[in-house]
Amino acid sequence: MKKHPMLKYLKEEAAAGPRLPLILCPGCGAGQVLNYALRAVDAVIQEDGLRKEDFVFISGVGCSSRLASHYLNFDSAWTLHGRALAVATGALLANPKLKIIVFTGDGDAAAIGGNHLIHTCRRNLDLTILCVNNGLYGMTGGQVAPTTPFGVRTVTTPYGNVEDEFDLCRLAQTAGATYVARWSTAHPHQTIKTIQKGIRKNGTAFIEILSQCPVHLKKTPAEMFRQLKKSTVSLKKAAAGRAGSRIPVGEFCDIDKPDWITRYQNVIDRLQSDERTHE
Amino acid sequence: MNKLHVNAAYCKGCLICVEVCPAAAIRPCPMINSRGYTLPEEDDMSRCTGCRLCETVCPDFAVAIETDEDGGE
Amino acid sequence: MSPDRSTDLLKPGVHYLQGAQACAEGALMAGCRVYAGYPITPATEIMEHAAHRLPRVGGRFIQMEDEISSASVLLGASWAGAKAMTATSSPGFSLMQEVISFAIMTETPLVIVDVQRPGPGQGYISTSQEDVMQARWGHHGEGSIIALSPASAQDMFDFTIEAFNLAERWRTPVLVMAEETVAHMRERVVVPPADAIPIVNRTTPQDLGIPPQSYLPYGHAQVPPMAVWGQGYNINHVSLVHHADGNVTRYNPAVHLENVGRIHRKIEDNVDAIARLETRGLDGCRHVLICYGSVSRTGIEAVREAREQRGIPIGFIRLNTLWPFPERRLRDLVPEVDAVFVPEMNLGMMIHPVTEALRDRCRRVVPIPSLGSLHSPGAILARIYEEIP
Amino acid sequence: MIRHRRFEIRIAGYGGQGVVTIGKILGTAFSVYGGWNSVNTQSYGPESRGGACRSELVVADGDINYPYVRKADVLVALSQEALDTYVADIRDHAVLLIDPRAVTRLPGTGAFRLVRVPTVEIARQTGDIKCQNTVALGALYALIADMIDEDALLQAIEGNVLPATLGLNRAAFEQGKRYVRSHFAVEK
Repeated sequence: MKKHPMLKYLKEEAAAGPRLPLILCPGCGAGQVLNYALRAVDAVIQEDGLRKEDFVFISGVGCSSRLASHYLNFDSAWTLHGRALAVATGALLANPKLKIIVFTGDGDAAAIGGNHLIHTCRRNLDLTILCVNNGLYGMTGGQVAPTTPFGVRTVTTPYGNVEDEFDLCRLAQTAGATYVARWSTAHPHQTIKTIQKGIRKNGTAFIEILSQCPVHLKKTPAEMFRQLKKSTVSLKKAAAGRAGSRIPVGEFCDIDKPDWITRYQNVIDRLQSDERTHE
Repeated sequence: MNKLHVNAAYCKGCLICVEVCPAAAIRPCPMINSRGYTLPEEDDMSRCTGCRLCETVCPDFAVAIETDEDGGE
Repeated sequence: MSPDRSTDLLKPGVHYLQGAQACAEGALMAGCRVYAGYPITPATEIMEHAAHRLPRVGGRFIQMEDEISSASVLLGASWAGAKAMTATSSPGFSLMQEVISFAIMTETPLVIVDVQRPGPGQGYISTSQEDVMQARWGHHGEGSIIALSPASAQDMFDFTIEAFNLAERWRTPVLVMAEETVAHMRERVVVPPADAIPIVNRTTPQDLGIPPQSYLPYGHAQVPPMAVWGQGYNINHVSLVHHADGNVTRYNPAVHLENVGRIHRKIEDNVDAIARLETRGLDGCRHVLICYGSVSRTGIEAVREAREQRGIPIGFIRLNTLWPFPERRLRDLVPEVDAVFVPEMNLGMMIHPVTEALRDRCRRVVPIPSLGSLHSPGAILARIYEEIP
Repeated sequence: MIRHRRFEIRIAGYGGQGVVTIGKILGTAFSVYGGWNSVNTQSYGPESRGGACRSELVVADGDINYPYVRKADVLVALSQEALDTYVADIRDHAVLLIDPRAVTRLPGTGAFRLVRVPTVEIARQTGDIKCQNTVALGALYALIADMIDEDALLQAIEGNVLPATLGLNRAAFEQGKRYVRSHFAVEK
């Protein structure tokens, strides 16, 4: 039987037994994001002459963070709730050659890890952040998240959400990320291309992927997939005032500026040249 | 003719593959399997263009399209 | 002379350093090349010195947005192959407990220095030993910890090196439970030639000839060899209860017991190899004073004066290592005595394991508490004289 | 002066007078170049910013256990507040080194040897009032010269001041030392 092409990057079997299928619920968008991310990595490996061992996947806690729990046949870590970006910062400082991809969710990145998200973007650390936004806390049972729209009922907003949601892309852009884009699981090709671009970007790439939680939103995966497509609109159309209630998708920014490691290396080089002058 | 492979151990029957197929080459299987899932199955594979969108969107790495090129390998 | 202007590691010889500087220099000497921290009095001097020195030895320093992220940085840095450290003070140490727990479970070598200040709450910014129980019991879940207790600027240098060595040897987080007293005092620090300083590096699967396909990230030995990211071992660090291969799919209590039991035992079974203590005048003593950290400086003075002034047969023990607690060793050292005095800069914390260890060896255990300041020798002496008229 | 087993120096003033630097220099001189042990500590609290400031040095020819000053053998007071705060904690016959411009009220009783040095004035004449602390250091050195070589102090100064200010600090040290040597009998 022919196997799915991306299974070459996953640990199907290991000493203690099978690891697949993914723990995620049927039709969960996080699995699709893993599929897209692996395709992007596959393309970068083939096109840029990188090795598989140059890549590291790091996640926090939540549905999307399970992607780096133990399935990947890559160096990886499934870390603390909200702290994936701080852990990734450490790995980058220790070995800037690593291509680090962070799987995070809206709760992980915007609530408990919100401060780390802001500062990671501000520092322009060379990380690729894939934020799977399903608008709620899935793993703990569908509670309200910072990305849940106003008025939506969840188990912890039984009378409707009284708060407004975060626009994570605008947040990342304002905080200083050099590459910011939003797509949805219903935009497979755009998402894959965008992740490739993010990996190649020398600086913080924040990529938000709107995703579906068929379980807590009580719709079939196919319905949700269709709905995601309908509820999004290109940034260009949105800019022309034609978005309505639709969510803009596309590239929010793609700028060039030195990343943290480059600037710090400049300091190291300056100190060494000062020292040589003194000798 | 292209062939649809479904890994029954991994597939959770979300049917997003059926949803995205631009050629309507695959369909939900009328039977529910032993794990309670409705898996995709071939409908009219003569319509399959080998675009592999079903593979690309699969959240569970469960479906694969075999084309003549694969057979030739 | 000033380490601030050297471009390399601290040169062998005599230096005059603040404990905080000695700590940062010890870290560099041990091979620390990533430092992450967040400012907090009275630990900030360690961070400032690290900021100054890391780029000069080819390392990287980062000031993070809080203590949680500072400690989290160490995890990623360690997995990517660096030795990494942070320093904080008590309120920040509280914030780091989740990371410590995580590091224990993922068996990640890293070093956290806690320059203790008194609490609770903001308390004050003076000296303290109020976190010694938090060091052992502050993290959620099981798993032992290694915690050292320096008493001088020289110790701040030596113990920080030792902390890195222990972290690498036992693949575990190690705590240096410093105090404001030792972090801020300036003293002579003698630096031996680099080749006379033992440096331990973690055992890798390559060291043991284990190829990637048969590597078990949590297997092979009581202290598993640790692969470094980027070398093809596809190592996945995971803190959910896991099998030796890192698989987390099939939880069962037996696997849990095996997993966490080993992590606990690798420290506790090796307490004699890990823990150190210093003794004076235990032969024929009728009483003993047990202390640690800067209190041991005052304690030895009080013991000397009690012996000289009144001929009281009192011995002295300093716990250089707080955890794992050397219970068996303590029982071997202490004969049948009358009183055991335990001066501490808290209301009585290490007195508990001391009492448990010596419950049938002595008639009474006497706490000598102090909050926010180092006991004067006179204060300890007065308590001894009160108890032994 | 007798070679004490333990000798305690306390320097007090307000923030910005370089009190902490004198402590560092003295400690370095004693421990690195002088063959003694020493522990240098400083007052530590939010109030030390701009407010009261204190630096202490315990010197001994053996181990120093308790690191803080209990009864000072020398108190250098560069402000009235410093004198008022610490004069009670000096040993009998201790040396009290003060700047008479800053310290005008002295305790009526007590067995101490008073050494008045106009540190600010000497510093101004030397070139910069910022080197008041090294003037005081030179004066202090003249009083404890039997414990330590001048060279040890000069080396310690070199390691603890900015290279650009080294000449000025050396001159200030010299002026402070000379002042005490030429006025010592008068002050006594």
